[in-house]
Amino acid sequence: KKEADSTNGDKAKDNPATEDSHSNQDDNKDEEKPVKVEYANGASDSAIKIGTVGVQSGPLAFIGTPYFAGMEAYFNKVNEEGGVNGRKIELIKKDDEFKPDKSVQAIESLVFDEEVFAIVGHLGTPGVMASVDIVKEEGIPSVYFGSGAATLTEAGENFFPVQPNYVYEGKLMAKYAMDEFNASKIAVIYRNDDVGKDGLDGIVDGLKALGKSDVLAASDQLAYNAGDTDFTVQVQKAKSANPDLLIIYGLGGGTAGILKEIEKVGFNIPMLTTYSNADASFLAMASPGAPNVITNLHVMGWLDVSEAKLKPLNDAMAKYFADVPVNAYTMAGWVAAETFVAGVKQAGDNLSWAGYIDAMNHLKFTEGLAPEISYTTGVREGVTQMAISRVVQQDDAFIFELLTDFNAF
Amino acid sequence: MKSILQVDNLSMSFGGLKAVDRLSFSVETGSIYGLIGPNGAGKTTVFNCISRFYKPDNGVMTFCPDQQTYNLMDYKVHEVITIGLARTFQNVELIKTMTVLENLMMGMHSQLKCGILMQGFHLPSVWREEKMAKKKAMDILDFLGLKGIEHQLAASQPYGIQKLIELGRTLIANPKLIILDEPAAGMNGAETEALAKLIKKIRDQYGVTILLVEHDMGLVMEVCEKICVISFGKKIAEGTPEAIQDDPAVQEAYLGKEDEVHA
Amino acid sequence: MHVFFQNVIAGLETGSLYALAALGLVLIFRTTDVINFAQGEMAMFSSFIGLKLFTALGIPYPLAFMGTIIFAICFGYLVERVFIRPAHKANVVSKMIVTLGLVMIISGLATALFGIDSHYLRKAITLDNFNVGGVIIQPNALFIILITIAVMSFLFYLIRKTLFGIAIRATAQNETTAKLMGIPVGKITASSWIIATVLGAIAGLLIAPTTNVSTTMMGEVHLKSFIAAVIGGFGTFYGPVIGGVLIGILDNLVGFYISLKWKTVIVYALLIIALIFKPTGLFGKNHRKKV
Amino acid sequence: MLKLTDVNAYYGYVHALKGITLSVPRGKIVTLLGANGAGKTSILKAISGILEVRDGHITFEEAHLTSVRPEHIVARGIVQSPEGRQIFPELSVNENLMIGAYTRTDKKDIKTTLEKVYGYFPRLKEREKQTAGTLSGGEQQMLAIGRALMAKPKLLLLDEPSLGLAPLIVKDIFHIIQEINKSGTTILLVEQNAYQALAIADYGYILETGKIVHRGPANELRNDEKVKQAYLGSL
Amino acid sequence: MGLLKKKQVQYILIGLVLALLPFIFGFKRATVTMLDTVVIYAIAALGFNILLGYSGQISLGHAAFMGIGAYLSAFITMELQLPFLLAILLSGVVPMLIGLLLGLVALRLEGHYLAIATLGLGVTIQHIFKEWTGFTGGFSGAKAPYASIFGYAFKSRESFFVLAIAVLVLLSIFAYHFLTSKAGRALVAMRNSEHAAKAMGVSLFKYKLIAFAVSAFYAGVAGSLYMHLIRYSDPNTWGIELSLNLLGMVVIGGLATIGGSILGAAFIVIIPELLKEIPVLGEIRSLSTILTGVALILVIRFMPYGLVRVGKQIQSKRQDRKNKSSLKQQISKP
Ligand SMILES: Nc1ncnc2c1ncn2[C@@H]1O[C@H](COP(=O)(O)OP(=O)(O)OP(=O)(O)O)[C@@H](O)[C@H]1O
Ligand SMILES: Nc1ncnc2c1ncn2[C@@H]1O[C@H](COP(=O)(O)OP(=O)(O)OP(=O)(O)O)[C@@H](O)[C@H]1O
Ligand SMILES: [Mg+2]
Ligand SMILES: [Mg+2]
Repeated sequence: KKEADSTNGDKAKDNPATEDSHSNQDDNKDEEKPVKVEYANGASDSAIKIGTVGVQSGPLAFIGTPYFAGMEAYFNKVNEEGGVNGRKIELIKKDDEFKPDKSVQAIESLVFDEEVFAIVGHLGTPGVMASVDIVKEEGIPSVYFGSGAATLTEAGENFFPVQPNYVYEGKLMAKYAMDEFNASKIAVIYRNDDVGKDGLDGIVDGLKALGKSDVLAASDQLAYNAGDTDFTVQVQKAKSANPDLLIIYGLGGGTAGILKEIEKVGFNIPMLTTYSNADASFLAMASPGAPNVITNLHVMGWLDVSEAKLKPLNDAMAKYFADVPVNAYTMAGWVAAETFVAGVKQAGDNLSWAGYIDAMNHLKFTEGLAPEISYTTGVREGVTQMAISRVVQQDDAFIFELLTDFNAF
Repeated sequence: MKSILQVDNLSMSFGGLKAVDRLSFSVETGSIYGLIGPNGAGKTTVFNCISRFYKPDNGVMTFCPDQQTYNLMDYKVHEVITIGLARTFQNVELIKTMTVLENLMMGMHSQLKCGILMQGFHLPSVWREEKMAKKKAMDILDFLGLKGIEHQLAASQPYGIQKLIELGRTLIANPKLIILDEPAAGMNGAETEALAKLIKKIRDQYGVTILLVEHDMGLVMEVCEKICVISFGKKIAEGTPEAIQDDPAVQEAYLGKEDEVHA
Repeated sequence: MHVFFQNVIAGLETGSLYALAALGLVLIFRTTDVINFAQGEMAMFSSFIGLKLFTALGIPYPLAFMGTIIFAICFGYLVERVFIRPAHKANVVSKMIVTLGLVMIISGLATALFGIDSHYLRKAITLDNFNVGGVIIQPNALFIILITIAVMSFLFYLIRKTLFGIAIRATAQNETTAKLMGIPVGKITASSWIIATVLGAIAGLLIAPTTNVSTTMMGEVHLKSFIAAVIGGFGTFYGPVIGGVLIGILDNLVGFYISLKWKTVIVYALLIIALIFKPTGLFGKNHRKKV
Repeated sequence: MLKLTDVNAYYGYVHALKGITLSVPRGKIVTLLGANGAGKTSILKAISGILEVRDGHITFEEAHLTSVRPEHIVARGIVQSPEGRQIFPELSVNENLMIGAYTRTDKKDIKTTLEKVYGYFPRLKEREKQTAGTLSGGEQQMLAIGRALMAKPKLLLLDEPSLGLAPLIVKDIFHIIQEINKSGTTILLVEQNAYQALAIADYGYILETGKIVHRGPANELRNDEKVKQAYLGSL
Repeated sequence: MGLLKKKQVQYILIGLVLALLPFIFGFKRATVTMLDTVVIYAIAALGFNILLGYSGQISLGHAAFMGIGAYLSAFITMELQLPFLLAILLSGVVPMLIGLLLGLVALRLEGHYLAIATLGLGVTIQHIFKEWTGFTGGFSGAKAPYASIFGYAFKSRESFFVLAIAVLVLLSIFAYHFLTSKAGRALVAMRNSEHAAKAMGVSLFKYKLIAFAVSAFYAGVAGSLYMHLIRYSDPNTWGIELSLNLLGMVVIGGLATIGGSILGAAFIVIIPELLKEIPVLGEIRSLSTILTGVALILVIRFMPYGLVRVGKQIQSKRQDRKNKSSLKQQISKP
């Protein structure tokens, strides 16, 4: 299967991109020269131009900013070390304000005007969903989505989701609830949006698959709305359900608010929350308001956040983006970059789209923050292994302590 | 003569204040009828009841143009004009951002029959109607001696002219009865004289009945055939200008006793 | 039963926060007829200042609180001078657009200066909670409710009983005539922007322990404060307070007894229906222009 | 006391005041007469600083008024009762009057003036708490005059004070004007009720389309046949 | 020559020229997509201007109507497999009916009460978009095919631009006629003085409903076009931000003008993008947001009557100066 390295003109015909006239205009000329590497858009001997799209302004900038910074930090580091096979990575960033129409424009601009080699780390479900068709039609590789939308696993061969989707995480939560917490009754407080609803669906599915549907009653699935400031009702209801595990499927601010309310009413049971909250800045924000109950909190994790593993990230961030926090979003951006680069390394000089996709189909990347990222033809699950960490107090600070191994459902 | 407007036992109060108190009067068809009284006597309130801006506490108001009889209470404010009753306001209410011509055309509103979609698609019937309305408005402007300012903004006209425009806006609506609230306010002596002539001319030429409230006794005495004087919402006198002028109650409440009204 | 009371007490606290935010809004509305869309952003900015004073400079909380208020005074003055006054000839809707522009400027500035992280800020009162028959009451919540009542009474007095207050109302009704009467319209407007900004800062600092300090901290609160102001009626100062408390409590009761998912819809629907019956708010008087 | 020299003012394209020169001597009543749209109101607006004076200048007690802000002009002692009443409709009668005294500080003194105004217009006293917007037209006119009196100005500008008032009150109004004048207030009076205005005024100006066409002592104007015919009417 | 004086002819000509621009200049695809959205927002803004600029009624929940149009269009073309033309028509009509309801609310509420109540209503409808997954797909969003008429699919951005411009021209002509006849006068009268309007026979009931209905129709049509351009809709698109943007468009462009709505839409959509494109600015965090805000404020400050009236504004300034200088001459002569 190593022929992939020596793609010739014929092989490039298989490249979905060939349909697109401008990407391979000089087909014939290349055929005359014998073993010349066929580059796709954006790739050359010295550089690879790629693009990314995400929210950089408006109320959701708090996601996109560290995310882009994480990605850029990795590329900066790689470039500083000489690039990948001598090729520097050029990242073109586009702000879509988390709006589907702007995201479509951004993708069009990257694909048709900038003619990038790949889209890396497209952030935000609405934008990703709106532009999926364009990306699919063009056949350009798209690596990593800052989106937990489950449908992306079936989007097509040129898509490489990495981050576990929320449904999958929910399923794993259900499994852990049984295996680790021996739960006989669960209550779930979830954020009433794409994130939380997918997560809840996953939990319900997972419990069903395990034959444990009865541990989570419908009345114990408690929604909160993004932006809510008062969690009395959810916590009161959760408390009166008398569960032995509380799953909080929410993002930072809301989760912190819920923890404060739990602290207030002294509701002392184990809690499990999503990987979105598995970062130090979440703890810094949430722990002062709930110093007692926060040690009951467990988080899912798909990344190895041990100090040793995080060191390159922390160093690079300190070097390039000292004022941007290192949180789950930064790590996500970093992993997006890692994954893309791993694919480039695997592809070697065969930087046609088909070549890259083929290389990704043989990827088994284990050196990064995520325990293992791999794809095979037709399989686009992304990361499927997650572990649980628990919050513990160390001197005055709170940190995560890994509790289990990385497991799949 | 038959009366075009019959007001019976009209009462209206605001909180504890009786602004109109069991007032009855009737206006004969084709006449010019004056309603006068001290400030705060309730004149404008009566007008507001007749034109349905206020809902009176009590009373019957019958409007009988031509052969029909309408109970005014059955009509909403915007419907009153369709049965032939138009009014002006004490504090001129012109449409400030419209030109003089457009303001007049507003008076034609209820006579233009084309529907919304017809207007949007600008069917021939629409532009015929618009043309007709424009012509009519120009005729009225001509009649009022206002030709030449039709494309200026109504708001930039001096107060007196604004009053005339408002008058024109009622005329264009083919009314049977016009009610005028202080038409001469803000006009000087010469202008008031001209207005008096105009009011009579309107009555004669357009065949409308006119009911007016006015504090300028010169005008009232000149044009009104019959006058009703109210004070604190109650009628204190009714009669011809001469009779009213000599009525001691009226003098005490309204005109002032000692000398003539004007120098 | 104590669950009911717990919900009501919490609703009262959250509602008071909405009310506090609403009062600044109402003041500006009463002076200039403008809906200040930037009220929330301004409160957010002031809160960041409070946070920085308290955490970065290590100033004791009460002093940091005072410092924030002093900042808010300057801030309000600056905003009025630089953005609002130059537009004083524009119509009301245009002025509203100016405040929309302000939203962008302030939130952009806050992002540039303070970053996009959320930060914890302590409560004003950190005494232990008390437990009244199973209902947990936070001293801080009582403090918030008290402050709300105090601010409301202050504004009521200011607007109803002082010449300054009459001048504010006169300016709102007719600026040109107000000038003709010798009212320094510019100063009056500036003062009310200053007071409103201070109110925003107080609201922000008190909300911060609940929402954390971040560029988005006021989003939902701001929206609810609009609704609170309208439900209670712009005409009075107790109206918006009752409006805010009503929203806070209804939100919890509907969430608890009817549906968490649909509570927003239900509460808003209830409020809109209430408005249809009381078009100028529950406590508003209907001033119709006399013809 | 007040001097206008060659004042020009515009509304957009409309040249409303064309080189107006006039003076109001201290302690006198001066009246401005003229047809609709002649520019009387515009002169008052220019004096009060709400209509921009493009050319020429206005001085008050020897000091320049041009480009002084309206509220400072009031502080210098010039107050007007504007055309169309312009009361604050949502304030009560009492509050409207208090606004009139905005530039004054002496509480006791204000109270005396208030009593005086209520004395002139007992109807206002009766309606002290009523929302001004619901007053009748004439009542609003009384309020507008009363509000201006509350400022206790040095120079009082009255724009058609008798508008919409009943004959009985009109008579009162002219008495009140005279009385105020006697107590030391200079008055610039715009009126349509020309006979009565000239009867109490010391001096008169007659305007036509933005220009002053006649001027002179009031009693002379009163007897000038041309003036009579053109502006005063015979009613 | 007389023909050229007619507004409808002018609109059609301008529309033709605009529609050809992408073909003539060969804009980049992303740019044409942006222009497509400009036209779409212009349609919505035009409707909103009829409501706010002409009739003086405010709505801060108008994005919801666009949303209804979008979802409906998706539903009709995807689920029911009915043709695009029917979808776009129904996407106008259904919001129009809901607009009538809003008109009823507006009959009771005034000014800021109406503004905030509609804001609340917008939030409510948006919340329904989130929860009613059967119709909207909830957060997964709804999808729709390319617009197609009689078998021709508007796949390329340029062809869609022609389609959108055609709709805009059509609706502009309708708006122009509608606003310059009886109905338009009635709306303006209602805005200026409800009392006078009523006394002249204008039924506030009828005309408030009409104003809301027409503007909701325009919004719905715009929503439908959006759906077939982006081919994806999620509930967050139809929130307060868009409603406020519509408000910004008509005020910036010029209240109570047809051209203003279009200029305003262009301003609000394009300015932030341009600012982001300036390389230095794009790098400094949130500077483009700040500058967009500044731009908004500057327009209000220096063009208080909107972009569309700048010409007139300059003209009258010039006139002012002329007055002044001629006066000086006059004065200096004698
Ligand atoms: N909405 C209202 N609320 C309270 N009082 C009112 C209201 N409308 C009118 N009034 C009072 O009712 C009385 C009658 O008012 P109205 O306007 O009818 O008087 P008018 O006879 O027209 O007086 P004028 O000649 O001064 O215009 C006045 O004293 C006025 O203050
Ligand atoms: N706001 C305005 N915009 C444009 N033109 C105006 C405006 N106000 C007044 N004018 C014009 O300026 C001229 C003078 O008006 P002004 O109001 O001073 O007259 P006036 O003598 O007070 O008349 P009246 O007796 O009607 O009160 C008039 O021709 C009028 O049309
Ligand atoms: Mg009256
Ligand atoms: Mg005048």
